[in-house]
Amino acid sequence: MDAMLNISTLHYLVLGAALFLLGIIGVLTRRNVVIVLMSIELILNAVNLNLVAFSRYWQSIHGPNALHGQIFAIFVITDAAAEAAVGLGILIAFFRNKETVNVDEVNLLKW
Amino acid sequence: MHDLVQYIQSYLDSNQTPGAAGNIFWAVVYVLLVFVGLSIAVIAMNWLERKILAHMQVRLGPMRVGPHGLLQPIADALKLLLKEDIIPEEADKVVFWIAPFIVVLAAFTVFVVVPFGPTHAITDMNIGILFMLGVSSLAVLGIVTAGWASNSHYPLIGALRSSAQMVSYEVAMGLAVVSAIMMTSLNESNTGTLSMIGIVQAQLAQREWFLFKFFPLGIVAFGIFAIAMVAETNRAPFDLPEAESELTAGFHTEYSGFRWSLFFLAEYSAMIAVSSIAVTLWLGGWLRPFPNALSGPTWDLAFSLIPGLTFLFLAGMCFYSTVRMPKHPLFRIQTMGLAGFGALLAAIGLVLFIPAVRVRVSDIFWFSAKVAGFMYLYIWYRGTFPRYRFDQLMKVGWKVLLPTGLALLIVTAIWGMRSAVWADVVVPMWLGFVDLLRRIF
Amino acid sequence: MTDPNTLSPLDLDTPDKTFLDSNELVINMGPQHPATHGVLRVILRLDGEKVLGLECVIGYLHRGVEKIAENRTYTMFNPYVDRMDYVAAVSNGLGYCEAVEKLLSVEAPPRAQYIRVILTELNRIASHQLWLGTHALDIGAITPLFYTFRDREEILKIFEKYCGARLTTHAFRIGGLQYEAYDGFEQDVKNFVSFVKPKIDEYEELLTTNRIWLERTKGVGVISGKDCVALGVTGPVLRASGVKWDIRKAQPYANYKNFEFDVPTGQNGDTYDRYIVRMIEMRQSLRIIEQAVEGIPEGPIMAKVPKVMKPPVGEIYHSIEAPKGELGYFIVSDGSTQPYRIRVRPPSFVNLQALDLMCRGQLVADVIAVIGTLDIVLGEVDR
Amino acid sequence: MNPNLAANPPVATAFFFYGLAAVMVIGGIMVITRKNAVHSALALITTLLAQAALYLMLYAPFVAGVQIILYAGGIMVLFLFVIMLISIERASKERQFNKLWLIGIVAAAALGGLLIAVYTTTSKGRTMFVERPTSYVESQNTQAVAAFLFDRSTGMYMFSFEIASLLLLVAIIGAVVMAKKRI
Repeated sequence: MDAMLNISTLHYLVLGAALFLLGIIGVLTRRNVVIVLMSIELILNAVNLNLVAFSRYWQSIHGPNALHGQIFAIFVITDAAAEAAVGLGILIAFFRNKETVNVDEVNLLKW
Repeated sequence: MHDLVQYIQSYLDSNQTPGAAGNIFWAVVYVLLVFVGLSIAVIAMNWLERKILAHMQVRLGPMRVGPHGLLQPIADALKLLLKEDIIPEEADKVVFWIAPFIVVLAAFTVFVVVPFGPTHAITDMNIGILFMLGVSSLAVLGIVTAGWASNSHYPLIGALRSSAQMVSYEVAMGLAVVSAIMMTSLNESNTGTLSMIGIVQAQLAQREWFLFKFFPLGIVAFGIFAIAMVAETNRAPFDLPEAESELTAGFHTEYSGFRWSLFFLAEYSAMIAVSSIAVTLWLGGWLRPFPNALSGPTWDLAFSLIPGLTFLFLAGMCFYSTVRMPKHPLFRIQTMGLAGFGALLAAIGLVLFIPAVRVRVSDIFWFSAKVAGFMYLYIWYRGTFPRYRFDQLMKVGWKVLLPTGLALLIVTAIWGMRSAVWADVVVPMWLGFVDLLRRIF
Repeated sequence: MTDPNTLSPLDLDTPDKTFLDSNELVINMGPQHPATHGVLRVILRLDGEKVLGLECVIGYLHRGVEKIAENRTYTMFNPYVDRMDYVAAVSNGLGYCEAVEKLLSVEAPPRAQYIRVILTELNRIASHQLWLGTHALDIGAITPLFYTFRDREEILKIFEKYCGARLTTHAFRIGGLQYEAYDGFEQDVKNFVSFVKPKIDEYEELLTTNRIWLERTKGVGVISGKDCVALGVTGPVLRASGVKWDIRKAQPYANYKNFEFDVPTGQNGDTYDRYIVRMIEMRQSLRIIEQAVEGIPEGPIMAKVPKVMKPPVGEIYHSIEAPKGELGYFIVSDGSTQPYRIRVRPPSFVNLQALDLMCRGQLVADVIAVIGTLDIVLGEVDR
Repeated sequence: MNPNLAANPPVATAFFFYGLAAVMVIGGIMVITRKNAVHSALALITTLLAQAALYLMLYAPFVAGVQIILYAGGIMVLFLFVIMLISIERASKERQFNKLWLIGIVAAAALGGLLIAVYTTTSKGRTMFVERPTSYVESQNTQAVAAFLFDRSTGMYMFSFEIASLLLLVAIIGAVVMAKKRI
């Protein structure tokens, strides 16, 4: 019980893993591209959660200014923004040409 | 029991915000105070807007409910609460339900970090201004979902307009804010701060409101923010999302009754929130005018009397109007009500003269007075300007405010670091250039 | 994709694509819309916010005025014309009375003519004031509305004092006037002129140099003089496009040839020019009123008109310059007491045709501005 | 500003952690199961906000702020915007999962099993992360992050930061090029 109530880094890692798996399932099973993109965001967030949790762990060892994990999280968020912008751009271009948002209908290299 | 009293009393001497002191009791009290105060402010703002706008437009405004329509906002609120709650058949019920709450939550949550005084804030966050900008930008989610959930053309166009508008102007707003934040870092240790309280304290330490800092850079930044904040709150002349003559009522066309009143509440508290940001960043927050130039106990005393005098002045206005009320028996209740309201204001004014109260409240008074100035500006804009067209609005945001903001940011950075820039960039470059010339010739 | 300009707005046979790609969003503006000035319904075909084309659906206010005329005597029909352009009822009455007078070959006595001119020009100012207020309101400036209505009230007071009605005045009779001008009429009008002159400056102060107003009106709803003529557009809209055509000058009626006034014209034919033209027209109307009040002669106010009017068989077309453009009456008489047919040429109806042309390629917000600038009154469009 | 800020012990950490974790997981499940993309987006926003709260609990207020302003306020608005631009009436009536759903779930389950195995075996007998008690300086978090990104002497991520800005620029141009109808 004590281990349950004493929130440690491991707790955050497990939560991150759960979100990561949800994201994986979403990416692999959904047809709607928008939801696939959102699942990717979910995966990135799971990673971010881990990074920030590691950052706190690292802080506990190397002092309060060892914030490398947080810096990485910020970079991942930057990445996510770029990914979302480009992904949605592709999605719009795709939708304009194919009039569908389903991934399994994107089975041509050109049309 | 004694411990509890101790716990409650200990805060009063701690000279901290409840959040910083970790005092849950006072935190809850402050939250309630802010909530109640905000609701009263919105009600007062509603009445004032109608009256001021009316007088700008050669009419009287509400006059019937209560003396000079003082009870009109309350009557309106009651009417809205009692109205039939209509949800369109084709609407997405759940999202339709949630949307106004998102907007209200976003508008109210930002007040967690608004510093009404050095200790009069619910908490002081290290990321204060970032938190305010971030949470207030969540309102756009509510607006978009409201427009989408209504499942109708006009609300959808209104929602798309509004989201595009708010996202665009957030950028310019952020740039202006960053240039003000950079000014906080001009101290010995070169460390700036995002904390709302820290920003005001930096202005106190630098003996200057950021409005006048690096003249004219501070004023330009303030100007960008002042324009962007009007657009951000969807008010005239940037009220396209709810442009009545074009889109009937924009994103809240399908909303009525209670839920509509939530949007109304959110709009006004968002106005107060962005005005608070402007006051904190450029107008010295809770600082009274001339905290350094006119310092000393005499001036302190003089300035601390102003809140009470203001209320007494308002009370005097009320009594003057009471005397001028028609003497007809039909107006007896109204006359009495007005006199009562005047007495209330006078009582508040007198309470504000008590030294213990005076010291604690003057911060809040100056902050509120500055915010009230912005509120008047909002009303004034509404009475004066026609509405921008959408493409013109985007043009102003992206082609005027954004480049100006970027240039301002760079200029502020260079000017703020001018000695370092001079020593590390200009002088070495010049020396290198001279060296190069010497080598060539 | 076919050229959007060749498609009718109602042509929905194009594949039902979303508005991301082929951009066909059909929006129904009105009949209950705050900015369509009554019950106009506009079907907009939009590309995002850009207007590809639009179609006006009218008739929501149709009362069959022209048909009613066929069952009324000439005198009885007179009040009905007030109900067409109800914001400029006096002009409508003037046009009708003059047309019937022409048919009867009588002429109103000079004193009646002068009072008619004063009232008509007052009505022109009132109509322009109402237009200005609502037009500014459409564009988002709410304050001018109250200023213009405050001042329009003074005109309505004069009307009320003169004939008892404020809006649908029924001020004129065939052959002259029913009522002599009341005591102090001239003084009232003079007072009004001196009262309203600074007020017009006040409106201009709020709008003419306002940056946003300029951005919203300049280059919006441009129409060339050629297109105006081709579509039959008249009035301030035509003049703002550079065509100097004012029936008061071109085919003088009443006794307008006795008065000195300018016909303002614009160059660009955009909303701003129309605004400026109307503002100048208000001042010119004041000029006419001043001259008319000064020169108002003594004499009878009613010509000799038979009690039972039986105009000779024939037809007549008579048009006047109403505030909104050329208001014409085409009356066919079969010699009986009732007209065989009356056809009204209403300026609003004809001007409304230009809406599609003026709005193509503009944005939705401009449609509102253009509807406002055309200054239509649905009572007159639908009749 | 206040040095005492870090001295406050966190209150009811377990309660908030489990509450927020539950919100996040439920939100995550909603994201991948809802038919309507707008509902998914709203669920994702809830997840992201709960995650921002977790960042606050992890003494990372700046990351939390960035999470709110960028993720919830920026990226998700973009998502909602796109969802509204493309018609979804049809999409919500169609089959929601692709033909590989079984394989996908199996793969995810395998990965999950792997993770569980890792977490249980390594923590068997000893704690995986030995945390030393320390005072976390929350009040200087932003300044510390800035020191990593911008400071001349300690800014070891300055170059990466510039690269990231370049990445964003490329993304902006790419998105505009792809989303524009006629270039």
